[in-house]
Amino acid sequence: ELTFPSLSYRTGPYAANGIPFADGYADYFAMLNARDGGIGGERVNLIECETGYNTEKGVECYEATKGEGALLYQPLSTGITYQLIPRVSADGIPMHTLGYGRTSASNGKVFPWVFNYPATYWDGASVAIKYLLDENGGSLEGKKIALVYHNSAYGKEPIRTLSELATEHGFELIELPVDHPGQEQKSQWLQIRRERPDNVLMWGWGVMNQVAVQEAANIRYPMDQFIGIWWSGSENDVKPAGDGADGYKALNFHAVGSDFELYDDLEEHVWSQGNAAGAGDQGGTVLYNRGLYAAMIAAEAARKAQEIHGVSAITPAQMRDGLEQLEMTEESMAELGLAGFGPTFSASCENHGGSGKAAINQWNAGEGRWEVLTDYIQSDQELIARLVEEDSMAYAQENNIELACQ
Amino acid sequence: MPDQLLFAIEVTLNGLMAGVLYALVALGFVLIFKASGIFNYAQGVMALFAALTLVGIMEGQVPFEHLINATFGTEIHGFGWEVPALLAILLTMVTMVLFAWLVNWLVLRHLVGQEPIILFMATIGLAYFLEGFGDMMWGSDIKALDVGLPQGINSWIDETTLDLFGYGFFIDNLDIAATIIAAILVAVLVAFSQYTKQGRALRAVADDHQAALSVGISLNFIWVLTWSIAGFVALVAGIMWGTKSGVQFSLSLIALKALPVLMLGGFTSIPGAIVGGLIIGVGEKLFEFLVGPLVGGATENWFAYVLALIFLVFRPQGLFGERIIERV
Amino acid sequence: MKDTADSHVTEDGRTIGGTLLDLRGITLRFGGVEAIKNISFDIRQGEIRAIIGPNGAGKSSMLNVISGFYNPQEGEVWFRGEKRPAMKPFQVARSGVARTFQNIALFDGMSVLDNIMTGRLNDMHAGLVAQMIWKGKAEREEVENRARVERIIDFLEIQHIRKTPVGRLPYGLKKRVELARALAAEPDLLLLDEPMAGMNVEEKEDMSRYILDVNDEMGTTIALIEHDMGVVMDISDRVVVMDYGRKIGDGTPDEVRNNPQVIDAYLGVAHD
Amino acid sequence: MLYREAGDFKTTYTGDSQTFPIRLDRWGYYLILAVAALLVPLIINDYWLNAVMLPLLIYAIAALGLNILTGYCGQVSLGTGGFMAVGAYACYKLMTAFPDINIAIHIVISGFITAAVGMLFGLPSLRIKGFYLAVATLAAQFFLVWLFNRVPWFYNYSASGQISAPERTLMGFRITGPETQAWAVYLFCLVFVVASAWICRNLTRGSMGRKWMAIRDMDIAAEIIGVNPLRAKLSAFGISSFFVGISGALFFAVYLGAVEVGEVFGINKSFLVLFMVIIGGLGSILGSFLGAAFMVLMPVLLKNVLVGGLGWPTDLAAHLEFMIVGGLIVFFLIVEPHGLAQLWRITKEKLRLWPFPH
Amino acid sequence: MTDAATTPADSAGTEDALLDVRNIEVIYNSVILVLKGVSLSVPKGGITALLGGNGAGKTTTLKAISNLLKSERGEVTKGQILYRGERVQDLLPSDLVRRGVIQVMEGRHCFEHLTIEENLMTGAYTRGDGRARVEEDLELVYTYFPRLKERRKSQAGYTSGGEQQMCAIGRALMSRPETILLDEPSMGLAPQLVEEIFGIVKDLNEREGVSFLLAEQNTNVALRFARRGYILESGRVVMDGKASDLRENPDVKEFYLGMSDEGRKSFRDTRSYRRRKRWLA
Ligand SMILES: Nc1ncnc2c1ncn2[C@@H]1O[C@H](COP(=O)(O)OP(=O)(O)OP(=O)(O)O)[C@@H](O)[C@H]1O
Ligand SMILES: Nc1ncnc2c1ncn2[C@@H]1O[C@H](COP(=O)(O)OP(=O)(O)OP(=O)(O)O)[C@@H](O)[C@H]1O
Ligand SMILES: [Mg+2]
Ligand SMILES: [Mg+2]
Repeated sequence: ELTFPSLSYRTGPYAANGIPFADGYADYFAMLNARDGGIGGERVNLIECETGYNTEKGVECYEATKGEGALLYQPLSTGITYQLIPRVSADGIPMHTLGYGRTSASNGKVFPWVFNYPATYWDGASVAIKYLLDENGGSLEGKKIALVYHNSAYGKEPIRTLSELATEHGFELIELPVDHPGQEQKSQWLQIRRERPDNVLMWGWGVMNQVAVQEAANIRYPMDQFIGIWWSGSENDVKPAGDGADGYKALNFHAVGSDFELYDDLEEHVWSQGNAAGAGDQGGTVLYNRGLYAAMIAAEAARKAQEIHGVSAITPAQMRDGLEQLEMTEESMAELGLAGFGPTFSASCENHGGSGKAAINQWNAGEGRWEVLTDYIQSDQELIARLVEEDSMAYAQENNIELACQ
Repeated sequence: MPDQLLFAIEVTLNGLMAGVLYALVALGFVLIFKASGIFNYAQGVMALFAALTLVGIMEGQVPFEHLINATFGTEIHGFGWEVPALLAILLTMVTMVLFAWLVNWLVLRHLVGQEPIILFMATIGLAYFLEGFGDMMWGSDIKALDVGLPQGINSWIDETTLDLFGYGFFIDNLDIAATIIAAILVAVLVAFSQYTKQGRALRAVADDHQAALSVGISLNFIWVLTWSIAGFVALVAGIMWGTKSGVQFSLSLIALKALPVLMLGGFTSIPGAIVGGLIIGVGEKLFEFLVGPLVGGATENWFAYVLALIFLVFRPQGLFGERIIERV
Repeated sequence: MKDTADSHVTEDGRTIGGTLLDLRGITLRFGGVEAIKNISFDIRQGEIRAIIGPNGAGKSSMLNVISGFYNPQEGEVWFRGEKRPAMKPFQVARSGVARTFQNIALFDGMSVLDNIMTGRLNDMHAGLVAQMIWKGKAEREEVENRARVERIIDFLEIQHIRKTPVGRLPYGLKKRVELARALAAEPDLLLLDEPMAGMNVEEKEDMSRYILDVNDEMGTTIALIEHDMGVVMDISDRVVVMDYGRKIGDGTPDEVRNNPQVIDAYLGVAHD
Repeated sequence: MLYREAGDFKTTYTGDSQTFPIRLDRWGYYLILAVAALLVPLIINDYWLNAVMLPLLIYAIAALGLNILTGYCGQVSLGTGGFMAVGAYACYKLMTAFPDINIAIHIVISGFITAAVGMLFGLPSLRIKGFYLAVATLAAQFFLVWLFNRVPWFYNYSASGQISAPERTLMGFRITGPETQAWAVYLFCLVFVVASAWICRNLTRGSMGRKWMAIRDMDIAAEIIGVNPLRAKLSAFGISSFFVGISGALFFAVYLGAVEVGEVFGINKSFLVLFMVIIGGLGSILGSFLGAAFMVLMPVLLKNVLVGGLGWPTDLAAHLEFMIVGGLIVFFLIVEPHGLAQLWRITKEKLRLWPFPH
Repeated sequence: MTDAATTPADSAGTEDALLDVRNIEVIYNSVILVLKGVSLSVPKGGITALLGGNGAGKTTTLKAISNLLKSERGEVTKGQILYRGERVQDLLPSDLVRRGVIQVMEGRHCFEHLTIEENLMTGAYTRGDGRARVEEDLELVYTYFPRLKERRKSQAGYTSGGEQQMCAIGRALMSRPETILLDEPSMGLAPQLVEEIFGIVKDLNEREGVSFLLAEQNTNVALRFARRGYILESGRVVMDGKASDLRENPDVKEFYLGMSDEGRKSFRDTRSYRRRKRWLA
């Protein structure tokens, strides 16, 4: 039996986002159990634990589940991630933070137990700028770019990268923090209206996204110049604004919609059996897909670990090896019925951050769905690597961490 | 006019409008505080609950859908009908009255004559309960709310000001609607509390439960009445904020925006809520505009409170609150 | 203190000294209401001074002025022969003035014992650290003061309710506890605002006894407001009469009782 | 007559004002202390430590602190979260600036720093009262959180603005950082809790406590009998913040290990601690513990029963948990408005009379 | 002390009793037993006095009748309270007021933040007989208490103790009650005013047939105006009878009227049985 805890939040201020992710995560494993009898013959035991996006409850969940042989944590909260980094390192249980958490944890030498592929926030920032460079004929010289961000550790993550990029490419970065929960953003958007930045980037979460999209629509900011990070790019974020949100863009590192073979399996083995997680109405939404994607990576890593170690009932340490040697290729994804679902990447002992690729999606309000606008764009690997090295080494020094991978 | 000044005016105007939205939430607090001396922590959750109910009814959701499906293995997904906004508002109102009645029957009735802090705590319990209950009843996903209120930039103002100053002002239609509704609401509520004997009874109850009982004021009646009105105000606030940001858990946090307003205007004054709202709205927007960039922004949350605090040091009962009687 | 030349001995053998408190031309206004209008009188060391007058005459306000709760717009307060500067109430209390209140002002959440102990706060000076660890001065002080308070409890015969929260007590006992609290401060000047309201004769007798004993045995000067003429006439040495903020009479009980103005405004009929 | 106090006479005033005047209480207390200090460390594991004991102990300190301010001195404060943050950040700065100094000392100093900040924010209490003050203290809450979030010096310029506790030992045992031993951490916190409770008890039974309670029950009368309101209130703010600061420091250094200020020390924390104090019983040391236990244990218990025991979906269970906790709060208030501690007191009174009804 | 049984209750009163309290027991906080079987009856159109020392349970009795105990966490655990022969224990206080029973609470419970006039007007809350009639009664109250008229625009919290007491009484009168439960009306009032208040009581009683139950410490006055009296001690009725009889009772004379055989004794001379000096030792 393979135990995967799911630290989900179906209540609290971010429940609307937590639910589809948790559903996707759970449904994928349920499907594996129903269709294949689990992974490599071992059934998957999914333990869901409600955190309510609350750090202390997250800790409680971690402590409650780690004794049950948990193989991998996916906390879906930057706050809880920070909590768990020292704990998982001490307990020797791997943690996967899919496109969130501590960016510099992608340095496997310092954080051997933490994985954050396929892309990090810094990748996101870099990809967004790259995309804008593309749009603007290769130069952002003299442009103004505003960053509207959640005034928390999460929201502040991209600032360092963006300011580096600003000096590099000669654009002006306007920082506009929004405090939790972010229901009132009048002054930020008035300022945007006045300064007329050429583009607005957003690192938001929860209600902040909806309000920002709405306010942007209200001031008639051109939506196609407004790009959100992947956590600001779900249906939840745009639907309340109705038609006003049409054209809004967001980053994403996986596919949207339900046009995949895997969905047939989900329908057949899970949904139609009445085993769908939650209310069962989230299939195909961005965050549901993200949950699926996270579960898929977990399952594939477990499979990899079984392969490497030749046992089916793997330990957390073996799971870690699987994660570290995981390789997502077009073929492997196609095999899973998820052709082209995510970027290709491979991990290594040093690199736990993946390829740093993300695509741009655009909201089509008329159709009520996200459309994929670009291929996966690769971030500026050189810059990111440098920043990661700096930050992670500082951490290593502060905490007397012996570097791995020597 | 110089650009900076025009923008400052625009910020001020928007601050005023934002203030009205805060005031709408604050009004609910004021009503209940006035009528019972209870600081109703649950007001924000009530707004959420009212908005959830409204959307639920409009979209024909089955209450406790998920619970029913989970326990009986059924597959219910809505009644499949849609209720027109006006009717839905009416039905929601009925729900809020029922809620008020239940609150009185199950909670307040048993706590007559207790200290304010105990009553405050009881409303916290209520908030907890309602938070879980609302989510369980209507689900915790985000729901778009559209009762037909206009939203977005008001083009007329934009164009007129553009002609006049060469700079178009941004005023949100929703804010204008909110202002009109708030004005009507305040006028009605002031008339009610000033010119009816119930209004006088409200204040009597807030002063001394026992004495109010002894002169024959029925606390049950007064409380059901005020909680119903507060429920209605919560519904209005819920509609406004829900239209803006979708209906979801975070809606309950708007209460935090109302507290400094309350403090500034005075806990017991209906006009105070409006004036306080305006001051807070303008103050925080202007501060963010003028000083925010120097200190790194995101000052709005704390500035409102600090502003209110400074006012209070000079007027401990808020601008319009009843004088705190200090005698021996 | 003034010289003792003008001290005298009363019939029952108490010594009345010089002026302890002198009020000169006190005027107190609340917005438009003039609660006290240019009143002067004095209280002498060791005497029992009554203040009487119809409701709303300004008696309680007068006590509030003495205890520093109100600052009069005009007039001076001379205490122990010195002009008293504007003071905060707690400073006045520390200068040796204690009082009781018309609308009982006990600390409802505390036991009777603790309430009375609050009267001794001004004589407890243990440092924070000592109090934290409950050693040394803190403990010593507590025991010492507790002993004094116990004597007052004995004296007022409230031993049986020592540990009762005061909120539960009937009105009359609350009054007694309040007196105990004021006595605990061992004041030079004790101000009593209607100490016998809401008591029956038996209880009033007790209360009068306590007041007389305090005055007699501790030499405490007492100023008291009371509506029961029997009590006032029996126990006070001198009486001030107020009406509508004005002083309409001042003198011994006998003088006051026969003052036609006083009869008119307050007594209704000549009191026996 | 299960519970007796008859025959338990005091012959000295010292005896009468001791912490547990009744023999039966005293024995019960020693028993609990013995279990907590001797038995629990032997059996405690990571789960019990991190999910139950640490939050319980640390919140109990915060609740003690807030109880001094709100329960004893009557000043309702909603700034607890902010003050805990001060404790946490002070501790972080001290730990990183003076790595060689004992962690226990850091924590105590954090308490003092918080006390100073608390007194500063307590100044308006001289004029502002009741719920106005409660809302006014939110200014402290929001301002402090903003400050720690905004000024990089506080988080040593780390990229994300998070602070994380470096590893520290006490007498050779690891107290902070990832690889700690459950029993050592537990005992470390227990010492703080017992010391805090003892100090609080001493303060509240002496003249300081009487001043606070006098201010609480009737501030004007208190002033007239000679209590300096400014000093009384400020001392309450200071001492209360001292304990709150200690709990914040422990919360950060020992319990969570890494903290993001807005999330961990947000307004919810302020409310949570206030709930503990009210539910437990205002003006009661025991109440602080009962309240903390209620608010920490109840959700864990409900979760285990509903999800673990009955197999409910986690979201329904979470919603139900909210409803039940809310319902219980209201229920307890109706049964006994003065909190669990008072409920316990009345139970004792009844036991004393038992089997007679009155 | 005289036992209740030895003074046979002249049961003539109970037949046309308006208010009948039968053997009630009251417990506070579900542990403190305060009333231990109190019975009394108030005849229609009569003035009945309830006497007793501190803590005897007078206030508790009145509150039990007007159903205000609940908010003090007290409850009537035994016995019955009948008004016009109907059980009224389970009614809400406001219903009782509608039936014409109103209580003036001990200790001047005015609404602090309301002005004196507003306070008086709340008294008319339950009335539905038109504004004009209410205004008339307001004027009447002002003629009873001219002092209130002077202060009618000031907040009750800022008026003197006696003014608040008048306000509380006036407020009760404003509801045009049929029965008034007066708890220590004379407390804190100037002697002249005490006479006046009892004058008003007598006047209302005689002219409008209002019945009174008054708890009083001022035994002297109370027994002068009342028709019947009950003496309560430690939660029990220890004596009852016609007011005139009670006035003659030697115990009542000694303990409640302060008369010794030689007539009224001075408060100065009561030291006889008091311990002294002990606390100075
Ligand atoms: N809320 C309460 N909780 C507990 N005990 C109470 C409460 N109220 C009154 N008591 C107790 O009930 C007894 C009777 O009190 P009550 O107030 O009825 O006396 P009373 O006759 O009105 O006295 P007084 O003349 O002083 O007003 C007292 O011993 C008092 O301690
Ligand atoms: N703080 C205040 N604000 C306004 N008016 C006040 C204030 N304090 C007292 N008054 C008024 O001043 C007058 C005198 O009040 P005070 O309390 O001194 O009367 P009193 O002589 O004690 O009467 P009583 O015998 O009724 O207690 C009253 O008319 C009262 O309404
Ligand atoms: Mg007075
Ligand atoms: Mg009484």
